[in-house]
Amino acid sequence: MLSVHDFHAGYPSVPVVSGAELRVERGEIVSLFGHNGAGKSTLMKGVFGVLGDCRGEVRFNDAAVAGASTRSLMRRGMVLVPQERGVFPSLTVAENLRMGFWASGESARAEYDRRLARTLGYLPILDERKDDRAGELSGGQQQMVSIGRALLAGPKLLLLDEPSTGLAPNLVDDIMALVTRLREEEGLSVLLVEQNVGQALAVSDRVYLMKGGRIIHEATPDQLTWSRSLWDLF
Amino acid sequence: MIAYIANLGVLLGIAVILASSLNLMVGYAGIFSVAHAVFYGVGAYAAAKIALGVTDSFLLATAVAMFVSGAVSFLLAVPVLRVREEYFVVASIGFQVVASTIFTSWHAVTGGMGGLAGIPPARVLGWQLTSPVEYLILTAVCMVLVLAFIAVLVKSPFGRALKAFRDDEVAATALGKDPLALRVAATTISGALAAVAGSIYAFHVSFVNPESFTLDYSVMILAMVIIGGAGSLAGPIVGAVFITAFPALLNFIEMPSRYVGPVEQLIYGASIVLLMVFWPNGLASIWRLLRPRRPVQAAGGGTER
Amino acid sequence: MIVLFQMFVEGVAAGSLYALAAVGFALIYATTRTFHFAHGATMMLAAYAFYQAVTVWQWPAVFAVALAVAVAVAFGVGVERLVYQPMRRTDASFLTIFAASFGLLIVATNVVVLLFGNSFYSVDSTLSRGFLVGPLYLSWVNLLSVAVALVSITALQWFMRRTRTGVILRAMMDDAALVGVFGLGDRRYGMIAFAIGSALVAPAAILTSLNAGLQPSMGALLTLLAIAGAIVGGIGNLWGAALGGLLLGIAENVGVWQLSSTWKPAITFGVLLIFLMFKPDGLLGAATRRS
Amino acid sequence: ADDSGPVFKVGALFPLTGPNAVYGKLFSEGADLAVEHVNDSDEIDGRLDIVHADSQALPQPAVVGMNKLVNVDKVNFVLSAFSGVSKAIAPIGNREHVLMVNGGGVSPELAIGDYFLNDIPLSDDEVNALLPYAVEEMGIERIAVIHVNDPFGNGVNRVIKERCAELGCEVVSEIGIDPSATSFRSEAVKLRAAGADAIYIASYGQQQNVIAKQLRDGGIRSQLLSYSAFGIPATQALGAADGAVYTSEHIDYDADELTRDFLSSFKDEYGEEPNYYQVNYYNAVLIYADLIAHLQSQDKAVTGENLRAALQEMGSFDVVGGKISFREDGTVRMPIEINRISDGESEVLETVELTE
Amino acid sequence: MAALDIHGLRKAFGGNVIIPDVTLALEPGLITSLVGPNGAGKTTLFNLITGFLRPDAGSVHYKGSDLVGLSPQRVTRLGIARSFQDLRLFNEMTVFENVLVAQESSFRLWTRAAACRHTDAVLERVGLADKRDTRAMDLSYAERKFLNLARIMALDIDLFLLDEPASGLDGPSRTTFHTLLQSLKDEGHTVLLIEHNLDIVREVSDRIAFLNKGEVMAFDTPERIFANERLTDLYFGTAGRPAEAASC
Ligand SMILES: Nc1ncnc2c1ncn2[C@@H]1O[C@H](COP(=O)(O)OP(=O)(O)OP(=O)(O)O)[C@@H](O)[C@H]1O
Ligand SMILES: Nc1ncnc2c1ncn2[C@@H]1O[C@H](COP(=O)(O)OP(=O)(O)OP(=O)(O)O)[C@@H](O)[C@H]1O
Ligand SMILES: CC(C)C[C@H](N)C(=O)O
Ligand SMILES: [Mg+2]
Ligand SMILES: [Mg+2]
Repeated sequence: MLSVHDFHAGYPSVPVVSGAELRVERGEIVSLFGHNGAGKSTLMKGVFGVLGDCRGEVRFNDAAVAGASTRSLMRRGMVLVPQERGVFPSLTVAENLRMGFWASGESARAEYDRRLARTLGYLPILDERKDDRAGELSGGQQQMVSIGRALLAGPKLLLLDEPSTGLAPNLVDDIMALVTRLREEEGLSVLLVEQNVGQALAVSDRVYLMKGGRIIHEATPDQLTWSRSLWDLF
Repeated sequence: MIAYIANLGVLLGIAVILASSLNLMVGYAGIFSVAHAVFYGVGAYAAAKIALGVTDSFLLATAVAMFVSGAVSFLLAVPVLRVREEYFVVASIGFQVVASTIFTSWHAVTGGMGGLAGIPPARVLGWQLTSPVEYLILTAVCMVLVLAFIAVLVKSPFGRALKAFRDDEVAATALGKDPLALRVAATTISGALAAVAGSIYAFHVSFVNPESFTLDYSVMILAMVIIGGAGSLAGPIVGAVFITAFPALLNFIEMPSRYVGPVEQLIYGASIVLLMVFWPNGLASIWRLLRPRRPVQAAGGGTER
Repeated sequence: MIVLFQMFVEGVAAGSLYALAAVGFALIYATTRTFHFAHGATMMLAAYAFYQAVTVWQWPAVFAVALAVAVAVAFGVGVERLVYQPMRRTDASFLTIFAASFGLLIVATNVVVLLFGNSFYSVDSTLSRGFLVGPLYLSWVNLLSVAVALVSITALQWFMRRTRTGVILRAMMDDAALVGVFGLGDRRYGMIAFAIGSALVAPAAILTSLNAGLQPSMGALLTLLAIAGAIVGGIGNLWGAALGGLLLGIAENVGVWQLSSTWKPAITFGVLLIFLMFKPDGLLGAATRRS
Repeated sequence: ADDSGPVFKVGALFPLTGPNAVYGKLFSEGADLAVEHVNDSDEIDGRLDIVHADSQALPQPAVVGMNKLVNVDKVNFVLSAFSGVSKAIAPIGNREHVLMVNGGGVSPELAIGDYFLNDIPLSDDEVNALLPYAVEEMGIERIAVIHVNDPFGNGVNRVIKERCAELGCEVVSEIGIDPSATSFRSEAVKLRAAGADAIYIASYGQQQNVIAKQLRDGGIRSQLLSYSAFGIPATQALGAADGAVYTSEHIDYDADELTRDFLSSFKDEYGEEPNYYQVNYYNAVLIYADLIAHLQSQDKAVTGENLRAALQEMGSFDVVGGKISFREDGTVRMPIEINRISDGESEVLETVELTE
Repeated sequence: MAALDIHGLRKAFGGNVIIPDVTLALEPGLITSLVGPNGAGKTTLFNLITGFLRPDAGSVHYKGSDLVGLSPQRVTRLGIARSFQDLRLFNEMTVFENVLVAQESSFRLWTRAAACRHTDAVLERVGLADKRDTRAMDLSYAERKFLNLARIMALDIDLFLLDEPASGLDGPSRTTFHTLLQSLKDEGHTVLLIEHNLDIVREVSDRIAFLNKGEVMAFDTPERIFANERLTDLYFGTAGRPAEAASC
């Protein structure tokens, strides 16, 4: 689904990620762990084509997409839920969701209705408040909008950057459940960044550890839970 | 030629004082004012009134001018209290327009469009100034004093508090800083300093009327600050020199007189645009390029850990 | 009393044009964060294009109007593409963009001075002649001002609510960077905003040249009124901007009812100042987000 | 005549750019022609040279220009124009002893004297000639004044009010406008409501044309009145100004040899009839030449002080239109013409000789 | 006497009553956590206490005076400081300046040496001494969070209101944070903390106030709160059950 090889990313004159190697198979949930500032967000944004200075190989769905624009990536089914939760405060919740749909390049009304119904099914709070301005929602509710909007883009691969930040614990549970359900029902692949290591481990198939801008280790959740030495790396 | 250069020098000094005092608001307090010409004007009128009616002592007239102009800028600070940034830009435009109208319409005090004419030459500590060169020296001394004062101010706790407000008003408030008091102080000081320029102008040109204190000129002063680089000491100086001296340089291009004005303005406008596109941090950043750099801080310690 | 009412009518007519300019400014500012001080220059260029077409080349009015709109759009889109976009890519600050915009205003004005000279031109037309309707003097220029403003602003309202481009533009008003994360807000949208915003001053350009004639400095005041209108309305609120523009027009004309005309600008901007003090976020602006 | 002799610089503070550049052009034509004629003659030892500074018809640039003329070019004679300009530079000239002659501005406040002279009658005279005519011959009782808010406009407005009070006509509305205003919507409404028989436009240049046009567009049919500024081609040709009545100085183009020579050489040079502005500045330069000649004949240096002394000694000068002499306050007395614009041309309705 | 006494506080936004009635008394010298679902009104409550919002009704008593109607800066000067969910650092200023500006009086022309010493001490304490001259915007995420704390610690403050100060922090940083909080408490300060991360809440809290739909549903010790099944269903989810708590 996604494979990243010898990938470098950063900000103008600030190299952050260097030589990253990473892979996500179809229907797989892969977690990326690392300390604050390890470069997790930078890696995700780099892959997603939001940053300018990136080098390396990125394959998505067997096509080389390094340097491809965000626009074309979204159309191919790669969707990012950024860390800084971002909604458009003066647009209604429904309009926020529609933005996601458009980003996928679809325009068929039927497809929109289908995705909307499905998303609102997962996130019923949004249905209740769909005509409210998103800016009036609380922090956590806005995070829901952000995730819902990504779902409307019809993702095949979802890049989730710390979705649990600022969410009440039960909502974090819900999100994790949602992720697993999407994987099962639609074969969705997920690349997940979380500080909430415990909860993330519970849903992941594989795990990468990141440090100082490099991916330093790859493991299964079981290995990680039992291996003291890996934890010490942190 | 000497006279010509001395005249230009005086105008330059005036521009430097205006731009530097405005920079206190724009660059340090984050108040984008397009009304600086008002304080310049109030200072000029006040000095002119004193010179015409009371005494030709430059020091006394300037002191009064600073006081009056400081008081007027204190008035401007009332809207400052309530609005920020873009809103303040417009509030200050409003203030400027209203002030311009008062300059033209309050005949009894300002002489209307006709202005106040026949201001006597300045006397400084008993010394009567006559030649342009003497005015140039006076201007230079005033300019250095104003700049030194500003330099001390921005490095002081007061300047630091202003910068905090500029960066994040809400956080500064939450730290117990009083936004009103700080901004009013910055605005008042800035207005009073502009009056120094006004006073020099009134004595030097011996005439004041509303045309020198228009919105256009306010925008021009703001442009000096931005083009030079807001928030640094050198910025406004460089900007003022550029904006004042540039048209004078263009004077040396030979062309039919009908085209001189527009072509000069055209080149001038175009160079502002180009500068902003290719040199957005202001002309003064050239200083920073020349100065030996401090060791570069690794931006973000995350990668090393 | 009828005088007051007549002045009100003039105010509504003038205000309609200010409303168009204010909406254009607000749209450009809110979507691209460009404090487009040269907005009035767009109007001036369109006016001169119209004059050239109608008076010098003797084109039929329809084509002249089309040319005016085309020139306005071309200038707006041109400066966005060539000046503002490169600046935004380097994260230029509010002030830097303001200065560049100021430079553009100077350039545009002086190009016109070089081409047309500094003198005043008027466009002869019967549209500016007044006629009596009951006790009121009306003119086609006045009626057209109101009608064009109503139609354009309603159309824009519809466009922003109902079309995809419109919603994306509104999203840009909230957070242009985030729109970029969706791969939606590419360069085109900034240009669309400039195109629409600039086209909106074309009616002001044409109707003002019929009514008050042309001179190179004609755009400067309109810029101020547009900015003021947009701010009175509340930043990011297009309908507020329209209302703001209208109010300024009315204040300007009704304000001199008992006062000398020389106080006109002071009245307009004095109202603005007082207004800002009591309603610092504008007419329809959202309450300041504080924490 | 004599290229080797001294050069006397005539400073000229005219609007070369801006909305009033049309006047600057007229003034320069008059002054240039005079310089040419003086240099072609043997009247003075040396020659004249004009140094221009752009006043834009505004006081502030004018003061900058005046300072330059005085400090850099070291002139001792300056041609001034426009009331605001003249009022602003007069104190400088008086202080620095520079003789100044104004041939365009007509504000009553220009009766300054000392080194400041006018060879154009001021608007007290124009108004004094016009109002009795308007009241008696045109049956005008209610007058509205729309005037620029500058030394000229405010001065004229004051004179009209004073004079009207004496004559028994009524000033029903006085509207001050900004010198840069171009839209007169609400002013038209007010003027219409005032119900005046006549509207006196005290503006100049492009603005007076715009006012006339917008008043007519606004449905105002009242008689338009104005003063010498209406004598520029653009206003004469303006449809909206048709029928307007305005005053100007009267020049007798058949007065003497000098005048007739001027008329023919002017037509040769510019291909059209001269206008009083051109005459005034032509005359101003002639006066300067006469003063220089007078000083040279007495072997005195040509300084500002000496020029002024010579002025008082000589008393009167032969210029285009006859003899001219200045009163103590620096003003002149001339007959005033009352003109009407019809079909793009001016016709003289009456010539008024004012008495002291 | 309570360190802070909130009584009958009420706030509505355009007809929506967000906080119908909050009454809460903080015990001096303790760390109280304010937890509750998203949108419960926690941040709003902070805004009401510190003068950023004006309550529709109710009172907030602190050291005998009512805070309602005071401006934010007045509240701070009385001895209550808050941090923000979204940090709000002075980005263009250095770490040192960020802290220095907080404690010195704005209207002087010279910086006192004592203020500098105090600033350095605070930086030492939060572990930012080596970043003293770095601009705030160049700091890493965790460093920014600590600078945010340092800034209000430099003030002469009794009561700290912290809005999600530890969200997004990794394990080691969290430990540092915990130590800091503990030391504040040891010095006798009172802390009100908004936090969603239950590990942190469990580790540091002396009391927990549970806010739901703008009402305090429970105010008790952590043990008793975590044992309350109703709250667990409403809020804590799986993480609330001790048996399944993650072990990091
Ligand atoms: N816009 C930026 N410009 C320059 N440097 C940046 C920028 N954003 C982040 N950095 C730096 O890049 C490094 C990696 O940041 P990144 O956000 O990728 O870390 P992260 O692993 O996602 O951490 P966290 O857990 O805090 O989200 C940090 O050192 C940070 O300071
Ligand atoms: N300015 C406002 N206008 C309208 N509603 C608002 C406003 N501010 C907050 N609200 C509403 O008040 C409720 C409480 O918001 P608040 O930010 O206090 O929640 P919170 O408890 O801090 O939640 P979170 O943990 O998600 O940050 C939310 O439902 C929100 O929609
Ligand atoms: C030349 C004239 C138009 C000058 C004008 N009348 C004035 O006095 O200012
Ligand atoms: Mg991150
Ligand atoms: Mg919150």
